Amino acid sequence: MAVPADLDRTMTMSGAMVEVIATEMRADEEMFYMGEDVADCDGIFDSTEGLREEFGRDRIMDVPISETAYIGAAVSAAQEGMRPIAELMFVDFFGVSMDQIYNQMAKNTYMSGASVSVPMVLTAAVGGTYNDAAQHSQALYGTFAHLPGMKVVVPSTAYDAKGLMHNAIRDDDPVVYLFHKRLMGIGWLPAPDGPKTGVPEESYTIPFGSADVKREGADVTVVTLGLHVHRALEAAEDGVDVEVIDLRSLVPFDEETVLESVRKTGKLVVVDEDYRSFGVTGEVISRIVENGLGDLDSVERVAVPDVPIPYSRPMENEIVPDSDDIIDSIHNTNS
Amino acid sequence: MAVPADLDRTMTMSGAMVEVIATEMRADEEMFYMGEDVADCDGIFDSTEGLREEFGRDRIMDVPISETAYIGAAVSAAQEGMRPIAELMFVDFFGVSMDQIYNQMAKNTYMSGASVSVPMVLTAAVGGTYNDAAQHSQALYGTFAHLPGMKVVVPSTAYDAKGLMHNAIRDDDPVVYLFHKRLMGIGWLPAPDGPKTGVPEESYTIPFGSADVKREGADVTVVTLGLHVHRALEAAEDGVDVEVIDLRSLVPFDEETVLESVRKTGKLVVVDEDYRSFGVTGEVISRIVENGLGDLDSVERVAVPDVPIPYSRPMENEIVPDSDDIIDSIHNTNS
Amino acid sequence: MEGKTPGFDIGAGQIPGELHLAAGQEAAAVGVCHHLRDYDTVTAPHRLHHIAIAKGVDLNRMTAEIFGRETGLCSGKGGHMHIFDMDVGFAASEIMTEGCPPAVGAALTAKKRNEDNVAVAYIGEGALDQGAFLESLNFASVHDLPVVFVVEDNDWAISMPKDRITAPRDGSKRADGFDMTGDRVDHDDVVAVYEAAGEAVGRARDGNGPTLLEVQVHRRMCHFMGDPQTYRSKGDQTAHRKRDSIERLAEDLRAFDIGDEELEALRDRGPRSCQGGDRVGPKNNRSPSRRLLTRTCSPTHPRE
Amino acid sequence: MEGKTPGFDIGAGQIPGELHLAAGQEAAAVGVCHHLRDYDTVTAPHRLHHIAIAKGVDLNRMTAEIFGRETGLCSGKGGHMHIFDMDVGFAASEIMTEGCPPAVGAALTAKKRNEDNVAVAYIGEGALDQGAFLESLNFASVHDLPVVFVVEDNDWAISMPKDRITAPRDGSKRADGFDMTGDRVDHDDVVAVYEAAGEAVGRARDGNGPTLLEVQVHRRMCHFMGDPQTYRSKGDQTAHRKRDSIERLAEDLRAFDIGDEELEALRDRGPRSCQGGDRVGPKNNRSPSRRLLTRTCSPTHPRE
Ligand SMILES: Cc1ncc(C[n+]2csc(CCOP(=O)(O)OP(=O)(O)O)c2C)c(N)n1
Ligand SMILES: Cc1ncc(C[n+]2csc(CCOP(=O)(O)OP(=O)(O)O)c2C)c(N)n1
Ligand SMILES: [Mg+2]
Ligand SMILES: [Mg+2]
Repeated sequence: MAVPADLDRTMTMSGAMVEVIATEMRADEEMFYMGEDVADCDGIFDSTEGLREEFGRDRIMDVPISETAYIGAAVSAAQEGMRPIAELMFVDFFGVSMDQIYNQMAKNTYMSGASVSVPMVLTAAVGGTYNDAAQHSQALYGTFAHLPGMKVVVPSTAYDAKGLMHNAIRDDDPVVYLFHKRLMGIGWLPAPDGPKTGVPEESYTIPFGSADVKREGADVTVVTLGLHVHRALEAAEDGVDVEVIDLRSLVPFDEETVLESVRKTGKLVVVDEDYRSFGVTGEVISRIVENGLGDLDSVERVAVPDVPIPYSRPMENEIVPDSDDIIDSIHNTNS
Repeated sequence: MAVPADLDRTMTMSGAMVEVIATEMRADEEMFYMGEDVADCDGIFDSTEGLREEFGRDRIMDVPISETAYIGAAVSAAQEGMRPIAELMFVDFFGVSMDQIYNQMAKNTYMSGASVSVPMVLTAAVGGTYNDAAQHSQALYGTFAHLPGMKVVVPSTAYDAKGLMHNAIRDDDPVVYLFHKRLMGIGWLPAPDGPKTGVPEESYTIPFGSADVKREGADVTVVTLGLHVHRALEAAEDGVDVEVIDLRSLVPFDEETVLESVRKTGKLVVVDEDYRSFGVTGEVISRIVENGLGDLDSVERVAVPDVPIPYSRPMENEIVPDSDDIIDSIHNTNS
Repeated sequence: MEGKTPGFDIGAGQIPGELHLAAGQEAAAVGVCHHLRDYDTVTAPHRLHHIAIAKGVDLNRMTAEIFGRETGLCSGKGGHMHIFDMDVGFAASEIMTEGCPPAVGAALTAKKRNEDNVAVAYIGEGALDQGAFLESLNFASVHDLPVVFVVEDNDWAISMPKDRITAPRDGSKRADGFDMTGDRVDHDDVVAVYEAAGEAVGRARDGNGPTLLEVQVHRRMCHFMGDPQTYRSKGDQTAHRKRDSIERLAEDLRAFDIGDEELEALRDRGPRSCQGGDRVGPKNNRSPSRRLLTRTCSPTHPRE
Repeated sequence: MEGKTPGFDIGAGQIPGELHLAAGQEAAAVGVCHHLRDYDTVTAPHRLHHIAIAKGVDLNRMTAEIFGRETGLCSGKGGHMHIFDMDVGFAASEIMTEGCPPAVGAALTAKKRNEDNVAVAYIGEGALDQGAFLESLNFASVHDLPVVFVVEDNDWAISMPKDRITAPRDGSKRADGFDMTGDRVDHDDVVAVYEAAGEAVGRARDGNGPTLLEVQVHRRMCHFMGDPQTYRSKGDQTAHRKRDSIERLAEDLRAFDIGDEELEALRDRGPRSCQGGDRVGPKNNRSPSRRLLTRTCSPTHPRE
């Protein structure tokens, strides 16, 4: 695990993200943040906590509930050389603004023959586990990773969140930064212990496309991201010597780290919180099969079955993979 | 191949689709068709040719260029018991209307505990090969197949188009029916010969989830759909004994037919016109790996690399897989 | 985080998720829905329960749904934000103005079938800027559909006051740009709403086209249960609480010499039948896999 | 398919894809863009070339782009529907009203930087009903941004006449619902457009907020090259061709005693420098793989 173990300044994931945004905004007057309820309310998920006090409402901008309008406005502000962050409150709302996201933000650089660049960050909250039902609980990792032109980043700890956010803001391409609500450390949605980590004061970047081995192990490779990094780490306490790889970014994708691990273990379990089919798990498996079919003895995928997320707690619990599901799959690869 | 060989009534794919819609509309007064330019213009892709004359503008309805409004209207008309078809002119426009498509059309039945159903068909044109560039040339198969609650159908011949369209209209769930512009037989966009097939006069359905072996072969399995069925068939003339499987629907997915073929050949080439990563090819490979890893000797995927579709002809030709690319991959599986 | 101590963990307890309570908005629900029949359609947004009650949704089954029970209106799959009761033409969904195009579709269906059904789409004033609503205004207007758009203006969109995000201040003015009748009830009064809604629903039912009706209401509570409302002054909270339309209706009635006893009796005639949390039906505790995965999307919907 | 014989295979030839020609719409381009400077932003929809020319886009490089050449404005990747020339602040895209939010963003940028840049978003009258446009009206209005929305009303959205899909008939009335100034130039006349646009652009530049300006133009040709226009009467086609604003401008000038020779001289002063199809630069015929896949999205955009 890449975090220096001796750090005694621990932070929540949201705290780490906000620290980065503040640091970068102090350094660059052309940065601003747009979103719903990001000013006086500090962001529904504490994503802008305290920023309005320091930067004022012009730079921490509440916007109309018009995702198409303000995300599109961010695209061209970025093209004009500013550095906007636009927050889509829940990733589940992508459907009202996807045209600006994928046809403009993601494509303009390519379509223009690289005569424009779009240095913006689109943040969005993802994930379930608190019974917010079908329209507020999705991960949708695959939906964004499938469409070219956006980098797609998913932090799982405060340490990673900081390094990835610095990198996202400094990147000259559009970056979709998906943070899991359950990991943020919000008052009304308690986080598990895992994401709260030591975080250095100074700035540092974590390059995209560098997966992180969160736990080394010899027997089975578990590839995952976001909340499920922590569930996989929990599952890894079950006896089998599991290696847990946190992808950290889906685009670009770090094939090498996964391949290397599978060469060692021969067994691959892919876990995520997105829908099972045509998504992340299929892609991870195929990358390995294309390049290391011979190394692969067995494969399991653990994801949300292809149904919308149900509301009731036992139903949602059944649908979203937990550490028991991961343990079962680990055992399956051994049988 | 499932087409009776002796049929002497041949039709274009659009002709077959229109015939079905007319037949079903005659039988059910509650059916209507909404889309842009579907009345006086007969559909940009001849998708409603002649229908306005027979059914009038109330049932073959031109609509405002408000995809969100009219697709959402179709959803509730369907819930009220009508049987609407809504046409999204180009699938590339999904981004302006995706919320109604995936959060309402696709989810309402599940979210309501099956107290409503949404018996509608959403049609859309897909695909490139005529230099319509980044915003009008995509297949986006994976984008729709990934999100649960919609059936996703892709015909490759007039015969299949007819049977799948009957099935789509009669289905009590929302069906996304993606037709490839290049296969329709439009005056201003000549089709290859393949899609123009014999079509029986009488009605028949082709059930979803039944892939079709378009060519039997013993050496390599090529799994594909839409336009690329024809390119794969062309590639199959190259010497190797290739089996060509046309998926015909992505949701539901016919795992069995593909598995069976791979058990025989041991070699799998997956070909489609969607972006490479996190899409169709990854899913097909993973399904086989999950259930038939032992049978698999080698795997290739042939898809559009992860960049937007460029305009210029040589560039687009380079990006969209052609039969040479498929031939290369077939040979790779043998080396 | 000082001062930002939320009430509780919204992922725990008997009613998890973002529960949006509607206390203070009753006038908009009752004043409009009183004109509606079971076969009329209502679509509602995230803040929906007052509207559901006014439209006649089955209270026991709605309560069961709020508690995530099998006996709920949506078998526990939908939850409190996605209440469907097709027996009374009610559907709710939580993405802003997502219900507007479906309301338009219900009105279109009525027109196609030559029936006199009316559709009502409720939204909050914060949603006045969302594309789906705006497109729906045009669609309804150009087809002259029997639909009424009701905007509940409670001054707040979570933490954002209306004038920070929307122009003009009077949301009913949106209608002017779409060749539609617009009206606003500027005070939170059920009788005033009833009268304005009577015009609008009547217009629709008689085939004279759509209306956009904005109604002033009040948000007595936080945005969702658990929201600490740090962005909102105590004064504003008190003011909203004071403008309770139910209390004021009682006062109005007293002015007509209706005494406390009679008022109590009237209250008792309201829907009281809904059962408490523990009596709403079997918990969804048994392994739900089969039920979860079947009916993914396919109830049989017979075609005659 | 009788009578529906298209001109040609749009997937073949030197200029493939859906090419939308703008003959008959020149007044809207020139009349507005004459007020703009290089650093002002213009976003245009699918029917864009007249606007590009008026905004001062590099004609050689635009022509090269139309022919898909490496030397084109977008290296042949964008094509005739997606022309970008950032030197003169021009960008086009083909999804209806997709350019409106970016125009608003450019205006927002100007406001943030305290510069007097103006942004203009062009759309067709068929796009008056699209959410991105409507949301942009509100965003521009509530932030009082220096943006002008220009609606080119050529009576047709492909095959759909305006009154079949849009209410009201006068698109500039949309402004009324968003607390914005609206104006319409009811006849296809470059001087009239110039005057109305002068007001609108001036208003924006002086910090007095956005304007919605609708301008009557004519569609002399089919929707895209290859479209057989079966839906359109010959009479309508002739009428549109007759209302050529360039010819009428010439007549107006003649009325001011400007003779044919002078007119010819004026014409010659227009941009004539663009080269023909075969002289616009190297074809994109060499195996383009590397160039295709590099710069997928990442030109270096140095941060100072
Ligand atoms: C498209 C979309 N954007 C954002 C949200 C998040 N959201 C939920 S409620 C809300 C505020 C709504 O305000 P208003 O419409 O005034 O209704 P109120 O809560 O005041 O009843 C927001 C922004 C959403 N559900 N959908
Ligand atoms: C969201 C979206 N829907 C549909 C289309 C297809 N389309 C391209 S041009 C056009 C008609 C546009 O009419 P108008 O806005 O009046 O412009 P004109 O072609 O007359 O210049 C349509 C429907 C599109 N590009 N984007
Ligand atoms: Mg409100
Ligand atoms: Mg037009």
